[in-house]
Amino acid sequence: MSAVQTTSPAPDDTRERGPLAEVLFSLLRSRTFLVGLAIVLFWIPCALFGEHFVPYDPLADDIINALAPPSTEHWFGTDQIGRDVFSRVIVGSRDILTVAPLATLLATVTGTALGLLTGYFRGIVDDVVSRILEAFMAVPGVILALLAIVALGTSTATVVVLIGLSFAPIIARTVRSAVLTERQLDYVAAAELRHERALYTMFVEILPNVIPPILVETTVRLGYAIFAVATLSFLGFGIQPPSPDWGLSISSNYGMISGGFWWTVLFDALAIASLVIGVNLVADGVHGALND
Amino acid sequence: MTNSAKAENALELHDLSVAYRVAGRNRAVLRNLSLNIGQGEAYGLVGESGCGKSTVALTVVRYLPRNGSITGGAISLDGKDVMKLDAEALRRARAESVSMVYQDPGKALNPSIRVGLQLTEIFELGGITGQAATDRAIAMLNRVRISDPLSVMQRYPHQLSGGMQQRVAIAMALANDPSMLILDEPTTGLDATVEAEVLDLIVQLRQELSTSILFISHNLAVVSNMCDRVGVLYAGMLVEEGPTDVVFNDPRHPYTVALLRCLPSGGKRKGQGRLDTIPGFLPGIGADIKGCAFADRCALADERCRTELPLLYDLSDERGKRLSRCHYHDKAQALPRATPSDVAPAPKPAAAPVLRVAGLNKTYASHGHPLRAVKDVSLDLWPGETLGLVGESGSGKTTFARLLLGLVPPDDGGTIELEGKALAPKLENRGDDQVKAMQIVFQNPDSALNRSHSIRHILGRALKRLAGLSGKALETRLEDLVRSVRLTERHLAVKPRQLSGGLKQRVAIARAFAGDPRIVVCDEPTSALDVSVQAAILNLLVDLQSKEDVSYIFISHDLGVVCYLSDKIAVLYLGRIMELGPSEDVFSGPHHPYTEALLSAVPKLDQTEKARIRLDGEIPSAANPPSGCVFHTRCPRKIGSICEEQVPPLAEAQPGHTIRCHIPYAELARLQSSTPPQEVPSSQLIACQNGFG
Amino acid sequence: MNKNYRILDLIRRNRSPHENHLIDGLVDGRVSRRDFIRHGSLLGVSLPLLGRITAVAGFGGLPSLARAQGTPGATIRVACIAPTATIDPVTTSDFTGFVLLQQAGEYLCVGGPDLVLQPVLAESWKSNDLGTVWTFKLRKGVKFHSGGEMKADDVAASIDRLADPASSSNALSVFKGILQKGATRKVDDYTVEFHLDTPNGNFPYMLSSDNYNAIILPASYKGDYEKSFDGTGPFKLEKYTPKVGASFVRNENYWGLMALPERTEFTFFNDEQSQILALQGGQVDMMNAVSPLAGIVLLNDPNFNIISAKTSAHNQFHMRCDSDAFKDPRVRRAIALCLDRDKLVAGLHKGRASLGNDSPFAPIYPSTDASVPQRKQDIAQAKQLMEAAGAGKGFKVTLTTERYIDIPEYAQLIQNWVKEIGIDLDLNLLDQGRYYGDAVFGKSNWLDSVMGITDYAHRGVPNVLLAAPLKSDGTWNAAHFKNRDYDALVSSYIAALDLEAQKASAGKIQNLLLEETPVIFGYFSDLLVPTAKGVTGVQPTAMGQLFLDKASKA
Amino acid sequence: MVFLGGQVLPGNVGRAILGPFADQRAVDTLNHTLGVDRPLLTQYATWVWNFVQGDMGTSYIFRSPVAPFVIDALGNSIKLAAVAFVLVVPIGILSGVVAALNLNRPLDRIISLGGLSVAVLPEFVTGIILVLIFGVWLRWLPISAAWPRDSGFFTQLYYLILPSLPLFLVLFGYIARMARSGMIEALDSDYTRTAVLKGLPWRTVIWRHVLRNALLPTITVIATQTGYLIGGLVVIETLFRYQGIGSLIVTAARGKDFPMLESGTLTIGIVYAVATLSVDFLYSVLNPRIRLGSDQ
Repeated sequence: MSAVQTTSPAPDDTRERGPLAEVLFSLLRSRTFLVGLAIVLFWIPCALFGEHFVPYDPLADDIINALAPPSTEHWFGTDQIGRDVFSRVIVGSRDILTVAPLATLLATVTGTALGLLTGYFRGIVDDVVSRILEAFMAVPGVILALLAIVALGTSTATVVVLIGLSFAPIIARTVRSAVLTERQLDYVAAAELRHERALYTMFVEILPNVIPPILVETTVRLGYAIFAVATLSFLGFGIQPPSPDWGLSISSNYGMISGGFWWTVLFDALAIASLVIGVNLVADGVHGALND
Repeated sequence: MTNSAKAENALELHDLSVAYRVAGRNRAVLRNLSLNIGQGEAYGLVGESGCGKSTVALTVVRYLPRNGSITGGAISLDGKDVMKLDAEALRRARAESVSMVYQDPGKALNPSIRVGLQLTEIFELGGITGQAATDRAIAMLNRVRISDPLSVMQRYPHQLSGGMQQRVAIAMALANDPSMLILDEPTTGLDATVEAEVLDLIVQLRQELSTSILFISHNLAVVSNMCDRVGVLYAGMLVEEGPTDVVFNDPRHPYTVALLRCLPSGGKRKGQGRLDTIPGFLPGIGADIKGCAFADRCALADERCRTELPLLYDLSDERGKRLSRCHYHDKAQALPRATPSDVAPAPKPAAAPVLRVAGLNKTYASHGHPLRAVKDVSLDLWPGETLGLVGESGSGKTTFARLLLGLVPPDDGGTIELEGKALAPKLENRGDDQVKAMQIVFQNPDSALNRSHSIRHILGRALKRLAGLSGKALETRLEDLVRSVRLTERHLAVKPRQLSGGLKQRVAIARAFAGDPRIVVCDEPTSALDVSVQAAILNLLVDLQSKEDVSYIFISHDLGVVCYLSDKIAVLYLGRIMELGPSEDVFSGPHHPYTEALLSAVPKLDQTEKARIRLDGEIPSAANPPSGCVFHTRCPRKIGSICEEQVPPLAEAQPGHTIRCHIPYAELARLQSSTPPQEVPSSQLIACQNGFG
Repeated sequence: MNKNYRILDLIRRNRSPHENHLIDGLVDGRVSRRDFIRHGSLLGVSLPLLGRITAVAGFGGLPSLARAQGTPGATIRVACIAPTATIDPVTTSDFTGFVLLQQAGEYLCVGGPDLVLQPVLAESWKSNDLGTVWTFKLRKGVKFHSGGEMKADDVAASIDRLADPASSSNALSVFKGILQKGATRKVDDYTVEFHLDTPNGNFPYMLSSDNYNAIILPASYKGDYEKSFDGTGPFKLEKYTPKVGASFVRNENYWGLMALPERTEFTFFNDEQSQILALQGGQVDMMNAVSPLAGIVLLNDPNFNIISAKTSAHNQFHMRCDSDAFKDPRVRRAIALCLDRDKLVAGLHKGRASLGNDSPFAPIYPSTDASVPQRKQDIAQAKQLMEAAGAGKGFKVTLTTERYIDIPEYAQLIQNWVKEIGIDLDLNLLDQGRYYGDAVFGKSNWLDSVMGITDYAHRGVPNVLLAAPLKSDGTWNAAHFKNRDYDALVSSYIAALDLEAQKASAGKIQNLLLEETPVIFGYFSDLLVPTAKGVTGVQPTAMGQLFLDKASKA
Repeated sequence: MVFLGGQVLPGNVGRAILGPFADQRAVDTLNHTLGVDRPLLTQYATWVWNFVQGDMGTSYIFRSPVAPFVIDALGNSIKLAAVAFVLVVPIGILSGVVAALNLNRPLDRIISLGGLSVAVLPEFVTGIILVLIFGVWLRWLPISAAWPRDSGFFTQLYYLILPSLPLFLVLFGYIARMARSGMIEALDSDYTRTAVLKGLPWRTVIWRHVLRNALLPTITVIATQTGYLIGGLVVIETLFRYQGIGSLIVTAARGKDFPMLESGTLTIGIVYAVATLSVDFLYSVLNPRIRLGSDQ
């Protein structure tokens, strides 16, 4: 064979399998997806039940025993007020795994609705909404977030709304371009030729067909939501103490890093890394499965 | 297979097997394929989509997709074993002895490199550089009938038209004077007139060069015109091979026989009986085939066919060497019809047209310029009648259909009357009855059927909205509807993608008929389908028409299909009707010079006609149409400045037959019956009866 | 202890009654030696004299401010947090700002270590008997960097400017109700009188480094301080670049002892961590200060010294006395009883702090009544109090506070402690701007929140801390504490010139606040100034100013 | 938008300067002196008018012209971004190309998965891990970007390595992935097939036919990343205590320093626009389809 190869896959003879089963099948064959799923599935029970099986109360201080290095007693050491880092890392998944998915959900719902509207109606609706969304996206996200949070103050709800709304235009853009493609397809014309109402056409005819890109975008956004929540917490704008949240822990312990108290931040950093990578591997897998 | 001297054959495939790896399993695409192409010979490879034609081409140049692999056999190119070549030798072989041209020239040329460099780099490979290479490139472009090679060389591919691009691609392929030229559907996707030009070019080049050609096409007529010998491929196997005229006139494999019967060729019309069809489906790739691959679809097949793989029987006779992979090759032509030939009854005469269109215009804005997609179109459609719309791409056929349906609002001024009542220009302003009275069958069922919905949902919804049915009544009607398009209950539960193209189109047809429409617009409903499936769909449309007394507006670029189905033809050019009349009159002529050219461009299966009326130049842009007669820039029968200055009227040539031309009807009749313009030999009256590809 | 009464009598002869009372207190043992020095300096008794008095009274000599002479000519490089605003003596309010002000500028007097007021530009001061008129004698021959001699006009203008409501003075809150614009009067070129609205026994502190805005500028000062840093100090400005840093060179015409270092360099950093890194990396020789949490890194490192000074800096943990949750003082006391103050000092501050006893009276103040019992953690009693107040089941409440130094950790510790008595504390951590808001009632999280923690800097005297955050009309009364008895006690405390009288009021105030507990004072943190090993002679004030004129590098 | 943001920012300027414990009268006086007690619209109009004339205004907080601050901060940010960019563009593209040429082989998997992983990690996470490795454990690199005053070019560069690495990694992931998919698409294209079947040497095919088409989308990605880069800088500047435009804006927002906030944000906007425009320009130079339009 020459070094050149092409991708065009041979036609697949999978007529008999339903589309859903096919996607599942190809997901289960994707190693990236399975690894990602394993990571995510590790953290979900930690978030839900972590506090029942960790060795210490993640909030219990032991100030006299603060900043103890990792030992058999405290596997990951203790932090500035003597809390067990291991327990905090395990339970620390809870808030981020609440806030990020909620934000993503908000972004997905809003973005999908906006994308459907703009893509379906085109014309003025599209122009106006799209311009606004573009303006939104042009301002660097972190700065926008900072301004908003400085203005609105910090609360979990603010973070959810903020991330949700700042991701919504991105999802809207994806949905819109998918809808624009769908809009060209003849089944939409066929629906018009049945005098279907716009809402019916949008939600019953078009929406199911743009689910795959939405699904991909949502999983990708979930990764970024985790990214964003962690970053905001790190900047002190996200999740609030005493939550053992990872970004927050890093933020409050980062000052100690030059003193060699590495255990107060390393494990949290690794935890964020694993979760973000996990979600993105899942996203990658979903993307692969839905685009094959 | 004979084992002749190597030098004799430009290409030899011996027992070639190729498989694609899909979902972890190797699936056979080519099965023990053997064929030889002699020096200077043109060999045609035909077959339906999915039979492995293109894989043959890619295997010869060793450019299989990543998941493809040669699982057995040998390829010998000019006596060299291609499989044994190392990378450098393979590169040299590609540089020196084999070239390939494929579908979609727009993609085959590098978009970011000037045409000139893309050509000269080939000469540079052979050590010719600088001005010499440029000269060679100019010569090459001249050879492919490009009149202004220097300027073309300065351009980027996107600045050339599709026809020009394909010429450049051919020039590139021939630049190294290959001994083997592989043409893989080189004209598919091009307009009929452009296709004709490209095919002419290839024929001429064949005469000038000694290149052997492997010509791959799904179009039997094209192959019959281009090739000395033809091989019929089915499920990766060669089922029949022989001299082209012999195979097409005296096929010896039931598949070839059936394939030929499916074509609405020979000017066949719906009033003359149904087309034959091929039941069943092509085996999927990698399917486990025990006996004859065609056995499941063959009315002649018996137990032996199903269990014993037929050999390639050597049927050579005085007409040439031929082979057929059928146990009963002698009986092949006795293949019973899969579809009875009974004729549908003619429509009852009606008192008033169901649709009247008068002065319909549609202007789009294109970069600030008005683009008249449809200009001043008026016509009537009678109940039970089929109006065929023909014309090249960009002629406004589809826009016109969408205007009728209200999917696109027309410019102010024109009127559309349905059963005597004016239709609102916009769909949302039309009444429910009006909406359901006019429905459409789209070209591409994948686009027309919502892939997320089950067939039951798609049809049920149509019945609910268009027929106003619900509950039990809906269920009953649904069953009827499904039966009427020859689907079964079983198909209702599935989603469109689980159906084949033909079945999907049946669903689309069923949907169009859900509300008892008066008019169904058929927008190229069979162009995405293989011929065997196309026949079934055409039959279905005819049946439904006679049963439901519905009128069709039938859009197609395939004149054979239009001819088969239509009672009346409208020929469109740049959004204007050039000719309108009963289909027999339009096809038999005398006709508008444009119609004449269109008809002439159609490749004919029976090779009766060699010369063509060539249209010069490109279709002008609708945003900037030529003055006077819009066709004057390409018209081979242009009579003078009047054509450039005055818009010809749509004059009635015969009752019901109007032509938009300055040449009087009688004169047209005289011209077209005597000397065709340019080099076309005499006495080739192109008529519906004479046959279309 | 040998008490030489004869010499004491001699000394007494020229002293005011207040001064004599103080001396009597010392002799009788009512006043400790430290308190004596601190309070004596306040009353204008010169330090050598005080030294003499204590030596005579048998306490040994006064620790000298000027330590062993180091090598001259060093360049001392100091890491500071970047100032948050323009450096201007009138408006500056941030830590680095007043450290820089004091490099080139000088005060009439400074609060040295242990709150002893040392004369600087003033040679001495004294008040009338009521404590309403204070007379300051100025040092002669002091020259501004710009050339002119410092005279009473300059002092009067400088202080008047700060008392002028139209000048955006940051010191306005200090002088409010005490010193009006125009109440500073020149007597002669070297004497200035201050006419107070009300008697104030601690007034000199308001003109000392404790009121960091009160540096003496030429009378002609028109703003643009950053261009010249004109002043009288031992260093003069070499270069100031906003957001980057400042450098100073030795003032060769200094009126006093010539500074040892050739140059000083102040480099601005965005946060403590970078300062620590710079110190560790040898880019700077010292930091102007470090918080105990961040400084932990340096505490155990033999390459660094940490100069620590007791201060009255603290965090006030207030509970709104007019809120449903905290209107019952028993609930407030219960919460105060939850705090494990020993742990706060030992753990959170690694011992570099003093226990707080829920009143502004830090152990460092001479007037603090040390006999008032220290409040300790007592969960059982706290629970009883909660039961008694009908809140035995506990409740949920939000603690609003600022994200500043150790406050988040403090808040989290509190959160854990009050859990024991069933109080479920939600934390609402805000950045400082948001927490303080407009700093007026109704527009400030600080002043409006039900419960909050607020940082307070060191004060040389507790007056402001007693009034503004706790008096009924206090502008910073976040606890909304309104208690007439308390107001009266504070007024009498402030008016008292006599240490014993002050102490008596203090004791009452302390007890009242223990009973009422509108604000919990958990601890008073030390000022920590880290220096690289080998840097000597650095003298911080409890307020945070940094005297580098005696500094040297090994 | 920033103007609206400015309206809702809490606190007031005088208070921010004088601190919470200053007397209200002083705060009011200061606000009046600064002109911040005027309606925001007036302030905004004044500021816009001056900005158009090239004057960024005077910082409320520092009471000196804004321009030097913004220029300094921007300079610092650009230094940091430049270090990351200079490293990442060639390395990212090269990795993407190498990965595509080794499609589905281990090298490709390492580059794609590695690229994906580092691209999605928050900068502060990669930053901290890098700081721990290179700053705390190995002690090779300084963990703060604040270089000593009057440092030379190389010292500054040395201080910028660690801060630029997280940016590098994130961008690396994006660019390598884009380059890879662009390459795959180009390699799979018909025109590449044409080139190969012409018998051109492999090298010529890649250099002449594949690369240019493959890298066009990558260039767009690089452009869109400037927006990200500015956002990412805020975090990096916080993490490494670097005085860039991001921290300038955050500080200004906290201090309600309106002219500073406006100028900083607008500067970012301008940088973003300039980057986008120049990339559009580059793109059109490289892509004849845009440069020449279509004749048809």
